[in-house]
Amino acid sequence: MDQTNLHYCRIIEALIFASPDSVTDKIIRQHLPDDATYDAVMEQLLNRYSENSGINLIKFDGNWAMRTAVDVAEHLKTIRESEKTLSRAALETLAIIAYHQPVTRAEIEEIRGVSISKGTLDILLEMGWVRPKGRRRTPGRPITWATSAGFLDHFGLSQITDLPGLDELKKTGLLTAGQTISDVMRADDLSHAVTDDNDEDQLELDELITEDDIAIDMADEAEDE
Amino acid sequence: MDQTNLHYCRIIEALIFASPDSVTDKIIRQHLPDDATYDAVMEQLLNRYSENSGINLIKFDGNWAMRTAVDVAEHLKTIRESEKTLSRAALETLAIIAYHQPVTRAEIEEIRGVSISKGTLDILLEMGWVRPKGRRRTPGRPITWATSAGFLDHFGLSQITDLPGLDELKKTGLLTAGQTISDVMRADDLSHAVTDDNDEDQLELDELITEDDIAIDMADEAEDE
Amino acid sequence: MNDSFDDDLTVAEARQAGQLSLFLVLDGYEGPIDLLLDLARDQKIDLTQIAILPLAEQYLAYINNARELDIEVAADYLVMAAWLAYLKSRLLLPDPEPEEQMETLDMAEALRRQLLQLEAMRKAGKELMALPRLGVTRFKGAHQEQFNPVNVVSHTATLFDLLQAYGQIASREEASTLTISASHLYSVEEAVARLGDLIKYAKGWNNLLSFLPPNLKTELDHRSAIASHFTATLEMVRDGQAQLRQDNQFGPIYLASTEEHI
Repeated sequence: MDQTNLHYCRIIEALIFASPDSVTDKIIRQHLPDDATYDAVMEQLLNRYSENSGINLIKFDGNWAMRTAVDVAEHLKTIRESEKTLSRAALETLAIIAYHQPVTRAEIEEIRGVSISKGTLDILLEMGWVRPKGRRRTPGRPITWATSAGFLDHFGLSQITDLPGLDELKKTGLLTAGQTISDVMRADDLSHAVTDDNDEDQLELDELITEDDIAIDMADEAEDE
Repeated sequence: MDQTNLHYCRIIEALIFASPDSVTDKIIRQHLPDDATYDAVMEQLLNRYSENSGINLIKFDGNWAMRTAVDVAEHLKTIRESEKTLSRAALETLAIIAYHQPVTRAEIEEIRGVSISKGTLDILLEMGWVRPKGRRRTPGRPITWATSAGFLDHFGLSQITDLPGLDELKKTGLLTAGQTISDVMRADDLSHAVTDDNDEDQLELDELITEDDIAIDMADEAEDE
Repeated sequence: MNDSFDDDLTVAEARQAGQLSLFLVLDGYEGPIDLLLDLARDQKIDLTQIAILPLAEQYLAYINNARELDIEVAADYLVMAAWLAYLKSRLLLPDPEPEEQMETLDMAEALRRQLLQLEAMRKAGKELMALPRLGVTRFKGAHQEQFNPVNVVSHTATLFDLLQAYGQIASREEASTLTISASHLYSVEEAVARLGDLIKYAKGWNNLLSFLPPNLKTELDHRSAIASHFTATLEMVRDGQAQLRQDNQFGPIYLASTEEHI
């Protein structure tokens, strides 16, 4: 590598090193004279901080950062931060946003079958993992949510398509909108059954659970075993 | 270098990199099998982070640390910007401009309930997040303020209408006060303000607002102090 | 149905066998789908092959049990129960019309899909947390270089900061709109100024009411205007600007200027 590129390499190396929070492509380019130098320098640095180093240079969503290699993690236990545990609701919401993005609040609630409690999205926003991303062009123009660069950084992904099991999930069709229970519930005759004949249904409920029912349940269970 | 030493090199490299304080010799030796490995590994690392790198491995008082190379730091300091979190006042002013644009300084003060301290708009202008946008056709013909393309860029929005409305803020838990009819009314106002291309009462910017005018608007702030 | 003792015994047996988790508290569930998913897991088979009928029955049993134990059951659990009761009745229908049969299949399919979808997301969440996470298995460089302070200060704010700031402003504003609710009343000073102008153009005696301003929207506005204008006339009489006359008790009050104008 010639002296000029070495000079720029050292600058960019130091820049990324001294900025724990990742450096954007834009800022890096501001330190370099042209695109050719950028290409040469970044290739050189990627090479330097590869599997031969305990530090990896990673790129995610137009951001560069140095992060320790995963395989040396057990030697760094003393550095481990006390982990914030995410509530189940928050984790599910995060997963839905990650895999279904961009996704509206109503869609998240549809999948979870329960409304998002106040503060769940708040927590994810505060962690810097999700961000609002444009509005859906449907009545009411609801805001859609997506993951942020901070999400990629935290989970060690270089792009959203690297999400575990994403391809498999796509194949099953579970990530595309389909008929849900509430869709079916909205069907006219059914909503009639649910709302108007509510009392009858409650009565029916009371009658429904008999020993026979339990017996049937047990029989089914037994068969499954 | 043989594979075993490479393995230990990577561990110590990551350890020094990620440790909040400098790492003592003692701790480093705890991760290594014997003194010979210690000697080999530290020599290897000193070599790696030498004058060919933008990062130097330095030892002082039996402590090891990584620091930006001095000559590179010299270079970086001219371009490196010290980052400061936006002050509460600036943040609120920015938020009001974003949600109520185009908005005059007097209106911002009315909403915040306090006068804008000197330099608040100045900072926002300097950050390239707000811009003057024509004059209001009211007595005094005050300058109105709006957000700029830089604002959208920084906050990752594709258009200003991507900002969540009051209803949506409420659902994320960011808006906490009691919910009254006045919310609904204000939410209407808001969507009105944001969606309307409110250029009717704005005259063309270029011919109307000069640098002097902006200076005057800023100077007013000085008087408020 | 047998007596309750036998009932309890059956349930207890079932519970002991680990086959029915009837005594789980509803609070532990994140909604009806979550409960269904938990019950479905008890079937210990691939969710794609889940048997809908026993699942529906288990759910109904669970909810019914909760109701018998006087556990408050949230509305969405009951809506789901009603829906599953309906689905169950359809599944048990001996010879449904072809059209109804299709609808039943749709319902069962939607339920299956919903369970699969939530299960998939739950699994995805677990997989996410198992990724090499920052601060857990991957670490940032801890050293932040202390460069000599430069005059160029860049300010940063996250979208969260911005939204939070606006949320607080909006909350604050709401609070203030709630406290400052005083309505605008017609002040005596305003009335004096108004009458002082008007009376110069009034000839002879005029009913005080005719001097009231237009656009009094509410009854309160109207009464406050009468009160302030009457007080104003008293001030004007004291200052010798006007004379007042009332012919009988509760009768109209007349006002005339002391000076004659042309």
